[in-house]
Amino acid sequence: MENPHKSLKAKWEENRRPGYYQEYENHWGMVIDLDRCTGCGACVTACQAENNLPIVGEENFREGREMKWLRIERYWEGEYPDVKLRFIPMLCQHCDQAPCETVCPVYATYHNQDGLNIQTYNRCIGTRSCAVYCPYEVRYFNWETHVWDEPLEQQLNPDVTVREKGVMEKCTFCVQRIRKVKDRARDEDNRPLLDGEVQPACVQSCPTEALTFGDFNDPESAVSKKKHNDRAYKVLEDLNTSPSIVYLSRVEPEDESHG
Amino acid sequence: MAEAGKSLAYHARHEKSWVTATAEQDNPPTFAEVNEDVVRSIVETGPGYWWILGVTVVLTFLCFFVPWFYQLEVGLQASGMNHPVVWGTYLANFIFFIGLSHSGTLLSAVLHITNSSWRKAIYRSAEAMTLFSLMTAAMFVMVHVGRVWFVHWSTPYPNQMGLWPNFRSPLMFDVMAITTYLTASWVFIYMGSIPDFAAVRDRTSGWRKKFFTIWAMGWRGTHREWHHLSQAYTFFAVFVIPLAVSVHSIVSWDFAMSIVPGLHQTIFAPYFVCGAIYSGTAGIVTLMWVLRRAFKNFDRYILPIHFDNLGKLLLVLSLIWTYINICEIFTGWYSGSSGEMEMLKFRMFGFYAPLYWEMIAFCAFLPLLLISKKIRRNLTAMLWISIAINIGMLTERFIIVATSLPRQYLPDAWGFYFPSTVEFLITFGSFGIFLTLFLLFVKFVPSISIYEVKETLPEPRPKGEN
Amino acid sequence: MTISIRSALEPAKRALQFIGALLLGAILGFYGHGWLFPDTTPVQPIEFSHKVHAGDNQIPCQYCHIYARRSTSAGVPSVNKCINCHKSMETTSAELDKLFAYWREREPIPWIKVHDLPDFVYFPHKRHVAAEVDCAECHGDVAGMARVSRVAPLQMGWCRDCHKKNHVNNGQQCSTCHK
Amino acid sequence: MSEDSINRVKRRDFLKLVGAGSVGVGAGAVVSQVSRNPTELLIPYPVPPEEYMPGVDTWYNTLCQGCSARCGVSVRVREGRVKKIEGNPSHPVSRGGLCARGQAGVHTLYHPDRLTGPMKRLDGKLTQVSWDLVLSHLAHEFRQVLATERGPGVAIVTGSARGHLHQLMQEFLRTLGSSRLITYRIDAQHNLHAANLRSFGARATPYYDIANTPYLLSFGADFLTGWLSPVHYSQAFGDMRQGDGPRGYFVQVEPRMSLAAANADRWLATRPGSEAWLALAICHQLLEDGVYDGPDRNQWVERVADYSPARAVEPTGLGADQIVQLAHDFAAGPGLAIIGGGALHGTNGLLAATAVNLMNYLVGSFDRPGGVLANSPPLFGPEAAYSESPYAGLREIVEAARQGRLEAVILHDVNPLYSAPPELGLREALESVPLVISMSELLDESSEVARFVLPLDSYLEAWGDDSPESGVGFPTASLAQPVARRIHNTKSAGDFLIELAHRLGDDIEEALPWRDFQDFLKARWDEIYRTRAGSLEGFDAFWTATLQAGVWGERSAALGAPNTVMIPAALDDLGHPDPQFSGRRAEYPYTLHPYLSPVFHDGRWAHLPWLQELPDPISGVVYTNWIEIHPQTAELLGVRTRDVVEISSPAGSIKLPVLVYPAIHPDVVAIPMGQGHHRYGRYASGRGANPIEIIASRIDEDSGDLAWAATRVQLKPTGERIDFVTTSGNPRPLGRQILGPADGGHG
Repeated sequence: MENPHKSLKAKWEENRRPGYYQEYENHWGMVIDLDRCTGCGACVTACQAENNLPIVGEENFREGREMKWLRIERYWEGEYPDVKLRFIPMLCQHCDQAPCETVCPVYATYHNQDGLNIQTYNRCIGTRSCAVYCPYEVRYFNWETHVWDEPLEQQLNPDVTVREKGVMEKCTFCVQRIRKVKDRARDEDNRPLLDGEVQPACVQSCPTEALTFGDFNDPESAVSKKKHNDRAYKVLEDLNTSPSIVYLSRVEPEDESHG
Repeated sequence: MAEAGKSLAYHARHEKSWVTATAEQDNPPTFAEVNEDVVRSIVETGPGYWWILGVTVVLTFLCFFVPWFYQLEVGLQASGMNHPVVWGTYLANFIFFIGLSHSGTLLSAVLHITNSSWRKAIYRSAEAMTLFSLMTAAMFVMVHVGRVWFVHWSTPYPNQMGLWPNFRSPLMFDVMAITTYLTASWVFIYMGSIPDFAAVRDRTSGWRKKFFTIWAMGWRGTHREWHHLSQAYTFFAVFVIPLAVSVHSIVSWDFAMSIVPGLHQTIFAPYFVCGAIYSGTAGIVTLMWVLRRAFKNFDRYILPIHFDNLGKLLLVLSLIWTYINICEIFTGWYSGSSGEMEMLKFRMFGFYAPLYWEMIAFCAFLPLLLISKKIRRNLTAMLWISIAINIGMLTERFIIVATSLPRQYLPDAWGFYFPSTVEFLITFGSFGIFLTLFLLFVKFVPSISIYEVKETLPEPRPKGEN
Repeated sequence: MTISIRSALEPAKRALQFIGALLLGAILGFYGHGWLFPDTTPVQPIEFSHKVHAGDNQIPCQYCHIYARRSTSAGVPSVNKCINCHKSMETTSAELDKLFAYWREREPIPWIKVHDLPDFVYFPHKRHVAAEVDCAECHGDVAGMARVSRVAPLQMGWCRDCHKKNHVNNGQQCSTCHK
Repeated sequence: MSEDSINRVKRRDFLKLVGAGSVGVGAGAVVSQVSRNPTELLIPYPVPPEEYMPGVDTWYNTLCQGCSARCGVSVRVREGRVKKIEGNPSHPVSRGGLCARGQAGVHTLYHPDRLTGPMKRLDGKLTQVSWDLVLSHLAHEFRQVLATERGPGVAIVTGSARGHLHQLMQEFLRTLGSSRLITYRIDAQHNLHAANLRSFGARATPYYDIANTPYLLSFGADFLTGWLSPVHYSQAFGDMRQGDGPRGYFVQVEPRMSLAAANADRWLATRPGSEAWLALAICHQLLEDGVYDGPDRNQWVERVADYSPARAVEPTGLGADQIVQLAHDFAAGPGLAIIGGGALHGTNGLLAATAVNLMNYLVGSFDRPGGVLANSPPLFGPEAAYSESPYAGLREIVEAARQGRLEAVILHDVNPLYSAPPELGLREALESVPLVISMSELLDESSEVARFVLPLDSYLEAWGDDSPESGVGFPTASLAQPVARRIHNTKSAGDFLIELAHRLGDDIEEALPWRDFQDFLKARWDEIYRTRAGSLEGFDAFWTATLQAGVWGERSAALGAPNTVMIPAALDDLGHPDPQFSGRRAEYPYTLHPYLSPVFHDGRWAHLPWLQELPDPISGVVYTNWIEIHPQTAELLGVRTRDVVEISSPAGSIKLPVLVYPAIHPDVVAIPMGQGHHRYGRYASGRGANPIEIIASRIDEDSGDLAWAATRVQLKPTGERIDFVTTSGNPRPLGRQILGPADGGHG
């Protein structure tokens, strides 16, 4: 049942090296259900707490230099009184074909064994090209070396590097947590990871359980199942970056049935 | 020297152009006068020179290095860049200076292998311009990156970490291309100057003599040496041309290989190359005008015909440039994609619209004046047009960066960029660097090729013999 | 006839020699200083001798560095730990008096780090102990040192070589050590 | 020169070279010295604490204090320092989730501006003193208070004391012969409790089973951020949307689109305060349609006779058909109705809440999954919440102070000078009280009038417990434990009161015999153990088990009566549904709609930097607040976003920058609470303005609760601009397929 008129994308997909991530141990990915997401921002703060994101101050916000690996974008539709507000959490999509990876001259960003798009801070020289190449604009640059007012620095997470001025940073899917769980699994005579055992800070905190994290290589994982939901889509899919984050679009019931 | 002149003259047939060149003036300078004039430009230094040099040096220090060190201290927050506009003025200037560097060497090389002798009076300083604008551009890479103290990581060299740069990265190609081009241009200009170093060596004394002795590398002007020189020179001329083209194509890929609306353009490579040669040629015109003014008797070598020829070239380039611009806008509009449309809207009618239209006026319309020979021969007009063109080109580089990045795919992440004081200062100061280098150049290198000019002159008559 | 560089350089001979000497000196100075005054063997607040403890008395490393097996950091024994033994044995010596002074004050001993990795490096002792890497492989023959000194360069290339040699799983991945 | 002369070096030259060389050596040495890494120290504990292991996390379960919901949290501690707070998965309230406030709670411990020691006001200036001094001083003063007349001259106002801390305070006051213990929070849902008390005579907030409801009709209840138990009900919302059952339809009725409304399938902008009308009209329609045919039907029919949808059109601003449709859908659901926010805090709040209860009752939504479930009352903790309104308590205090019947007031973790309308005159009242003690973590507005400012433990350093007021459907109680060593010279309220009691000596000491608060807690929990959890052998086992789990509960316990009956009298003598407002419409054309900020809630934690830097979910604004006005209004006033307007009400006036807001009723202007602190640490001070300052001190006569949604205001453009920061770029998706294959997406 070959479809003769298949899209270029489809053709490309099948000529592409099969199982992009098979060479890696996992293909970590996330499913974000916009019908559950309320835009409350718990994930944003959770991320800030977990990953040593600096307190940049109002001036930096004004300059457009906030540091939020995970931001919530809001879009208005319609006019009063039928106005609608929609939220979409935007974080690094850990693309299979990440544009940022090809441009970095020093390999500071690349795909690691977990199939993550990793940023190696201490290798970064700060050309900022990755941020330009990223269509999701989820890469954030350290315009200065941030300091914490005493004794706030005591909260800093020892498992995450504190970045200095001049380096790029972004969502890592909380790689330190993935490591920790893998480490544990290894101690327990190398058992395989359980689905849902690894949870990035945002996923863990989400009060509405809108975020699901897991391994797309494992067909039984929650994310693999949700991926086939008919609401599933990927943001800016036509750019062919093949992101690892699947969004489930929000349900818009026909209002006629209800008053 | 005279014989030397003949020997190379023998290799390059130029009688025709010689006629055109000499037709300009009733009494062409004799060989002796050439030597005197050029050597004078080196040894005789009036207070005016010192003043200008002083000013440029101070300007370079205050406007470039002081702000830069400040930026190194506090980080790039000193610039106006932000999220999502992470590239700004620095990169724009980088491209501009790379552009300026074109046509110096490129033009000289092309004209050399096409035996167009009118190049001979101007090519030396043109090549110098290439060299120095490349250096300035390189400085901007340093200013641009976040951690310049690790910038060497972008070059492939064996290290204990066992790491290599990313050979897929256009920025990586950049580093390669620019260093190669810089080296090649350096060798090219140096090689071409050896006989002149020798000439100056023989006419100066004191430390200059020592200095030029070193640079002349014991040039004795034997037939064999001339032979080697002319062959090597021609080889390099051929070698440099594809290099020059590649350099700016690669620079353009830094942009074109991204998927940012407004940067993701297949036409960018030819666009940048053409733009580069365009601004470069304009740069040469400005430069010639200055040299002609600065040094006594140079108006005997830099002739209106040179301006005329360059004027024609400029006209052609401006037409190509305009054409490519139209293509770019059309493809953007024809794609109908929201991203492209919003970008174009912002570029042509947004905050930076005045700059955009200024660019169009300066680079697309103004040069059309060059269609008239009168204007091409009117040096002042040429000066102003050439300056206008380079202003236009500088704005073009800026607009490419500053109007594309703020209008990317996710509307919620749209932003805005305006350069900070530091950025303005450094931009200003960078011209200081360029000028300083050039001012030093005219005192250490014959800024007009003595021997090649001689080729364009009539054989010395007995009475002119010295 | 030949084009002679030497004759060309002749006038600059002096200057060149001068510069040469300067550079040579600088190189000498740089490495000489490192060689004469190495920072690999800091003087500790208490002259604690691993030679006596680990060497002569054969105390196993992990008797004091108790966390190495279970945690990223090997851990330095608490003052308490020292006292436990020394309240009964070897109770008199100049160095031990210092120790008891700390103990009386309930003050920690400010040991100087000998093996100091940058903050952006994640090094788990646990993994390496589990992989049965001998402590000496990185720390050298501590049992023979009166004053501990760093023998390994502790540089990235050095880590990677070892990982290569032992075919460590993902041993070459950035994010294995940098997070 | 000749060959050899090049190679031969003269002596002078040689010396020169040597000189050059040595200079080089010096330089090289210096470079290598400065390029060395600074030496780092290894500092072990002299005596390592229990279960301490460097580089390994320890997790402790405790209770969040961000709002009155009291989520159970797990705290990650590493090398004795608190690193992160996460929801406790085994806790029935949070079930593993946690809101932004809860996450930011870490900084209550590490806030740079925390009070580091007790302070006494000496000739107007606060000066550090020792606890010992404070206690002896206070003991002395209290003895005098008691000496004068061992009467009700002492009052404690608390903002957060719940569970047994609340009981301890009661005990303490009782021994002093006073009963003035007021729990004041502007976000208290008193009318809701009162209405339930009226309707069912039960001292318990029912459990609203949002998770399983097919049709949710919410009257201004922003249950996603600030209603009863935000995290718990957020989870419920998620399950309602994409749980196992069919997707529930959700309608939000309120004058301004809140976060809940933004997430609703339908938002109906009604006139402010008209919720009571709407609810009654729907009840009317339901009865008319014969949806309800219980024995007490007629009693209800006559009670809602006057409120036909047709008559509700004018006050609500909705069409009669819309109201009828709502009623049909609600009946068809069958629906679940909840009420909160402004709807609950008008002058008719109690009536509205009761009417909403009736709606649920009429469609038989009680005791049915997806409806209103009977709930077990809290095992312990403040009962007052149900009977008497906190605001009434405040007014009583003011009254007493005016009459000079108040000798001492202890403000515990409460900031009434910020969170109560100034019109109440609390400041003057407190200034007239001889002894005011403020216990807080930071210097705040209220500590300005205090003679003693006592530094409180962060909740991460203190003991505590709670039995969730909003309930989870079964009896449960949680313990809070210190997860980190004190970093400043602070005390917990419990310890302080007990120590003070000991200083006071004799009978008071006997009344509070416990060593410290933990001791007291254990004593109390021992009762719970004996009465309920006999299963575990030994109290200590029970105690440690509870500490480890962070919570104890009885899922098995049977829930209230199988079929709840609503008392018809509940609707009687509740006044008219028409809302009353302070300020004449002519003079003050707009209704002020203050709302609990989704980020700061009532502003108690506005001093936490992470919250200041969390973009407002709806506007994306950081570090300040604003006034939301309808585009029409903006046009009328000729102002644009960021233009500053002066907002004046009969009670006062403030200035705020405008945010032109596309989703608000034209007659309404809305201001988020939580900002506008005058002094509350470096991150919160001087940001925006506090809407409570211009709220008239008007109450719902039926319940005595503050009607903070019953003030009218006028707007005056000032010509100034405040360039507040929003992280939002272009507000429209431009059809770029961002929100779904076709924008918005379709199920």
